[in-house]
Amino acid sequence: MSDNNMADPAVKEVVKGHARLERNITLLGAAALVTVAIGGIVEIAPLFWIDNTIEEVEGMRPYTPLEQAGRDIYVREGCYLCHSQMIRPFRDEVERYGHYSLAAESMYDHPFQWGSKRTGPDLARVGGRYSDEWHVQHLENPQSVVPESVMPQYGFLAETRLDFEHIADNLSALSMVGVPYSEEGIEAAREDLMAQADPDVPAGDMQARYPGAQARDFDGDPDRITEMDALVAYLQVLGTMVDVNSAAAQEVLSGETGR
Amino acid sequence: MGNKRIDDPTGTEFVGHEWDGIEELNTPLPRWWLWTFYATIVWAIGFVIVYPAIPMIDRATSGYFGWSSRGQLADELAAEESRRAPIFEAIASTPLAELPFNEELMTQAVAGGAAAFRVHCVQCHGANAAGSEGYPNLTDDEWLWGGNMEEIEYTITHGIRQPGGADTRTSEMPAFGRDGILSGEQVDQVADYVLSLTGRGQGSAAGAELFANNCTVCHGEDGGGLREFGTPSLNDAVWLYGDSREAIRHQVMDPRHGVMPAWEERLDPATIRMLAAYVHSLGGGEDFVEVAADPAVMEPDEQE
Amino acid sequence: MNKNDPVIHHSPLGDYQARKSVHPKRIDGLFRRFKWLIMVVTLGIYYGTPWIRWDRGPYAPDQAVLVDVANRRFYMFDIEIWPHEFYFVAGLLIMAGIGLFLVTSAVGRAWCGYSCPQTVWTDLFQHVDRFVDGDRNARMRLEAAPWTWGKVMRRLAKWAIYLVIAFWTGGAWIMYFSDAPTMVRDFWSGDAALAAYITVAVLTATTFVLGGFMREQVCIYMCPWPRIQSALMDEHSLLVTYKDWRGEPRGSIKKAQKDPDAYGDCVDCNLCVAVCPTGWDIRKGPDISCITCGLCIDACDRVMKDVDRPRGLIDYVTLDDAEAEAKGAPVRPAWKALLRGRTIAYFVIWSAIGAGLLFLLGTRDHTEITAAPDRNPAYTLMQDGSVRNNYTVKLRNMESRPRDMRVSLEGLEGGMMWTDEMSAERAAREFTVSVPADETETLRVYVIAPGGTGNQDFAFTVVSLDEAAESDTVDAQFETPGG
Amino acid sequence: MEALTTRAGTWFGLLILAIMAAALAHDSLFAIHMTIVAIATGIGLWWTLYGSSVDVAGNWLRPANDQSKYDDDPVRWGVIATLFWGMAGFAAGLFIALQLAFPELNFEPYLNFGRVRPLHTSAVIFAFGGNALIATSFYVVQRTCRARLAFPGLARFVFWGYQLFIVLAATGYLLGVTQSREYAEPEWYVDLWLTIVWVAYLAVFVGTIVKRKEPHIYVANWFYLAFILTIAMLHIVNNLAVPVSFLGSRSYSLFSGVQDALTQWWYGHNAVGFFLTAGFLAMMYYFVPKQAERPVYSYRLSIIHFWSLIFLYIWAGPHHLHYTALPDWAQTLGMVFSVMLWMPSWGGMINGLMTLNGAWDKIRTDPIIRMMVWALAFYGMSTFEGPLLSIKAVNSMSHYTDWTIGHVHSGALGWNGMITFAALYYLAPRLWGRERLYSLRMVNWHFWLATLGIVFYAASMWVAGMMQGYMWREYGADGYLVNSFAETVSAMWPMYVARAFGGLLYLAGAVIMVVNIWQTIAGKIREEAPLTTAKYNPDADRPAVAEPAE
Repeated sequence: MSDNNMADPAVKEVVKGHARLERNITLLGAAALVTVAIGGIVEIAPLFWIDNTIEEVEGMRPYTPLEQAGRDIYVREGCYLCHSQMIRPFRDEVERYGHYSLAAESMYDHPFQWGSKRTGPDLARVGGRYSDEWHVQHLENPQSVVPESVMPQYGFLAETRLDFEHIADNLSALSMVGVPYSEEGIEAAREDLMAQADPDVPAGDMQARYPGAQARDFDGDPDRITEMDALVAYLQVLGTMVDVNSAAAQEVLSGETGR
Repeated sequence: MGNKRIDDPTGTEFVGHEWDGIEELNTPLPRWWLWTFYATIVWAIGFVIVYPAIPMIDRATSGYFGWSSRGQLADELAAEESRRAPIFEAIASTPLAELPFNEELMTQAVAGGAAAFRVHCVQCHGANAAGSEGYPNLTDDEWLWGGNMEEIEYTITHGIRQPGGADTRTSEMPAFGRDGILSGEQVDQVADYVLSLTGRGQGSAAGAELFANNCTVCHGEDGGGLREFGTPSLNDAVWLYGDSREAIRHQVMDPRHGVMPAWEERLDPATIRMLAAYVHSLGGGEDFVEVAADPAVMEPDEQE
Repeated sequence: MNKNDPVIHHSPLGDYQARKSVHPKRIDGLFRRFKWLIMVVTLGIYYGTPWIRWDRGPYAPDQAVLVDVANRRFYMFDIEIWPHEFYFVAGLLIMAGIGLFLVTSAVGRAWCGYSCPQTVWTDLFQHVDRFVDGDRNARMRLEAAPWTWGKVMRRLAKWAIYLVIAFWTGGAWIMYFSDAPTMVRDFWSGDAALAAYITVAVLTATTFVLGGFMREQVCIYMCPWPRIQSALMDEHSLLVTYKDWRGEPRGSIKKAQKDPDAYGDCVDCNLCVAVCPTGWDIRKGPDISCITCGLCIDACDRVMKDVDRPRGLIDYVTLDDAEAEAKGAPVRPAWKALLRGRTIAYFVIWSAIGAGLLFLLGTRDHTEITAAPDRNPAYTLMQDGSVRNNYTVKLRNMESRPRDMRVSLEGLEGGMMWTDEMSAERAAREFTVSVPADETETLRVYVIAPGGTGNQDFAFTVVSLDEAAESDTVDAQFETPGG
Repeated sequence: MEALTTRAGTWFGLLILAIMAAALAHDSLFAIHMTIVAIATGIGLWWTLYGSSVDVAGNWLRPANDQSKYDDDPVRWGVIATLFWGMAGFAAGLFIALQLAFPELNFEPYLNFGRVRPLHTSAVIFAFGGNALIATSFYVVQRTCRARLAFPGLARFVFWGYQLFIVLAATGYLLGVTQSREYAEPEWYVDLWLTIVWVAYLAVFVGTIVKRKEPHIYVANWFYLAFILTIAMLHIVNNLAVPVSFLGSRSYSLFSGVQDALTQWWYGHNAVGFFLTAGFLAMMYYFVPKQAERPVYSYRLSIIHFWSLIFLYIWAGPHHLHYTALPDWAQTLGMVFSVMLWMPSWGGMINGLMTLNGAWDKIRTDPIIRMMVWALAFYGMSTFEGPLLSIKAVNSMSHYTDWTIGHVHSGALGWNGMITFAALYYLAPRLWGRERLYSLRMVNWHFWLATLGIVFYAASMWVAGMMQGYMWREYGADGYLVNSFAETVSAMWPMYVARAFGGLLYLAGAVIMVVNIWQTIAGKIREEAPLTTAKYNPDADRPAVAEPAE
């Protein structure tokens, strides 16, 4: 071991300052690790304790099983690579996409989908903006409705049955990371999913568990529940949970300092 | 420092280590480099003081000016709003019939109306007023209560079947089937007759008679609908509750009645007016036929 | 490891290397004159261009070169670029990149030596030094001298001149972004935009510091171009070379007179070092410090003339030629180095892109149409069963005068259209609209087709109703309930 | 014999486990992945039993004349892997660039843009860059410590384990296994595997330093060490997640929303800072002085810029989230630290470039030096552009646009690509005991094609970003937005075509490199007009104390 001749007083006398680090891998490694850890701790940790990080708003609820299944498809297909879900507080963005996004609106997003690039438009408030038919047609052949579009085609979603056999497992994993799904909600996940995607299935408690959830056949194919159903259901709920336009919310948000 | 060797080409002394033939020179730091580094640090300290930056216990430091990105946007939008205030005023004070002839005001009204529509109306009428079952499509040319700007403004202001609304538009179709006015068979006959009005199938004579006795009062003899009762035309392609036989039958049996809130309490007159202008501009708006023909109306435009 | 291994002493940290001042000596000669010429031309262009007027008619600014940020237009004489035509800028950037390859492959770091702003302004500031403090020796004496009142006054005077030049430089920049005469008036009356004052302040500061004090350090440490250019050169590129095979061993005239055979042509007068604006000794060989401005060539040629030896002991030579010459080959004129495959290939690529851009500029239409269908609702079913689609149609008039344009439907049997500006009763297959000068007119266009029409493609066509009769077509899709 | 039985038994056990996991999988994607693992363990088993009796690659993996002074087998494999994954990554990049210009090139579902883009980014960063880093770190640490690798078996595990990680990640993307964290897309079980591999990597690297016969640790090793340690920290924290099932492919991240976003970009930015900067600076600190045959410019600068770089870089993450729902204070910190990072970054550039003092003529004569110089120049430009883009006013326009893409690629193509190519050219003849590269002229060609490619790429993306930034916020005289989003998309088309062309040139240069190194390994020498390069003295390339080959 070449590190430990520091015991020799003759060496110790002359090896000072940075040279000590250069001669001792343990010291060098520890110093480097401490140095790189500081920034992350100072920046990330306060986000968990400072209250105004996440605004207090009404209306946020966990995604329904169908919406969550659609979200999983959104993640799987890498939609976040071209579409952001984060409207910045700029006049042009607010006028183009709607009210700027709040931190609260992604509080149940595991993982977040804010995105980093807009090859396509922002989707944070796309919910309710277009009809289900439009979404289906657009996903199947984007260029047929938006000729300039460079989006890939996603027709296979309409032909793929949604695999929701184990959807309760997904909800239970989400509840482990802090999404407030109730135990009944997890147990009834399959039924809730079917109730939302199929207008002929009685809604049961689904709408009580998920206030404002819309139940209908999203993909225009009432015979089966497809991945298209799930994805469109997810798109249609984006940005619709919080009433961001209430005047009080506006004033509070813009008057907040030290956030 | 016994082993001070000098690198020939640069004239700088070596540090003295050697690894696999690599040595290091003991060149001092370039001054400009160090000073620029210091300058960025000084700047950073200043910036951290001026802007929110340091996380504390229950909030971060606010910065010297209390700046926030959301506050900045609010200021910007407020400035835009005050820029538009005179336009709002002008819209509110311009007689509705003259509005379409003032191109600039009209443009602003439509744009402002579109913004207000997105906030207050899309929940029922859908984005861009496309409507859905039970919620009228505002882009087509069927108007239950009239489609010129004045009628639209009235509808928005007072609503439809607004409970307790004095001036609200009201009409109610009897529940012919549920209340036993017509038997199930008769309801079928009426439905078949209504279908025949749009060329789908043949209605029976009995159906025609039932229709004449029960329906023409409100829907007109040809089923074309009457504006004063807000009744839909039954002989066209547009159906609020669906055009299938089953849907029509259901409506005769046990009609559904949509409710639209009166907005006079919640929106200022200029906004209502802008909404009317926007809805009117969606493609199905009707002209003030009689008013537009009046040359007197043209005057204000010419005077400008 | 044993304790006999060398243990190294370290100098304390935090030491920095102060800049060694460079006091270039005045010199005259071919390359110095060329430098003067380039300086006059480039500074003239920079300061003068915004003041050139250019008549574009009543609807457009009359400044020849103008970057109109607020309206997002870029004017350059007869050319006007819109934001959606920004790809011209990409073309120019690529041309600049390849142009750099071209120049470097032919004449090495000529950009650094003559036309780089850092070089031009440094040169200008060095002339100020000379004007205030005298030539090299006087300046070196002054620098070493203690801080007397006289020295303080001299320094203040010099820095004041720096500051004036720097301010002028910053001031000229903002003239490119707004009508120059108006800007000057607004600037002094305090009415100009805050951004203008900040820009001037920043540019004044950077010019003052970079040109007055940092000088060659920018080239040696900070700027990436010297490395890029060095890497772009090869053994056929011209660079300033001290012909050591001819000059070495160097010796003073006196020594050479005593023993003529023992010494080369270099008389070791150090004039080449004294005139160098970056303080490099070219006799040590090529270095990143050498910006190839050729002043040492001027200096050496003069000395050679004085001592009656042939010129060109320091000269522009390619590495290959240097090798050949060292082996005894005759001197090859420098211009011959320009004609070689790589240089010509770059020139061809560069001109091809340039020609392509010019062609695009020359043939581009000043009339454009785009049409975006309403996505929701995709169609509207009308009472009579006919179907209406709505489009947002934009007509772009890129001429500086208002023009009438006729929009018509191509295809879509039985289709009619109208706009917000006219009532549905007047629906037809075409309409005419006047588009203001230099603007995009946005129209809501309603297209209606009889019941039974299926989904189909059609097109909007626009024709300008003037002698040019420019036209443009955009494809659109008609959506119906039946699909 | 007993050892062989144990090893074969271990492989067999793993094979059975993988087959069971595939059979019991919670979802089909997990089953496919476990099948791949099963195939990998099957190959391992086969190799254990029969590997000694077959000669798979002949001279390729170990030259006949290798005298094994250092343990270079994993380095040789790493060079080949770097070339292979580089080609895959560049080709994928060209493919997705073309998809943006010609959307017909999307083939649903497996070859849609959304699935191939992570393949491209991971292939170039982790497969190409990662293999280059592992290979060069093994090479450099042995030589600058004058000691053979510690734990040679573990070093081999690191190499093959890393390849398995790459295969699982890459197939996962195409199949749709992703956790959507940019540059950390692999799912939980792949992350766990990488953690194991990475700890082994740290053990081999630190173990070799402990064995060193030099009193001081060379600066390149500081950077390698910081890179390995920090990536471990970032990787573990950013990938904290709860799997839906221990036999399933999906997991949900531990954090959500704003905390998740900052954790991800704390990771994402420092993947740039420590993978693509610190690690590659380590390469620079060895290969530049070796190739230039000059001492490192300034020891003091290396100390200051090392510590300031690693301290400041970590803070810069929030500049990816300017003006988002991330609190303003964090954005401010992200911005000021990014700006302070400017000089520490340039410290590396200065130390690299100034090392050429006294050897500047080599730029013209040695194409490998030329590549290194370009790499450093691009490093300098990117690390100037970076702080610039982190300034909120600039970022408000550049964010979400292709300017960012252009910025990333001027760093990736210019800095990471060029310095890696230079290192590969340096290594190939030395590792296979060849007199010199097959062709230095071809290095020149590679250099020019890559350079032109970068010019096209950077120029077009910069302009594309400007256009997007301006067009999105263009207001008409009436006070309303002028452009619909679709119009801004159609305006991008010429830029996307020019970018794809630039990518094609860059790929073409890389093809030339593959041919060149291939021929070098094969032991061929091209007849050509000579160019100079640094000489190799195999006798000096040995540990301080002779060790037997292990």
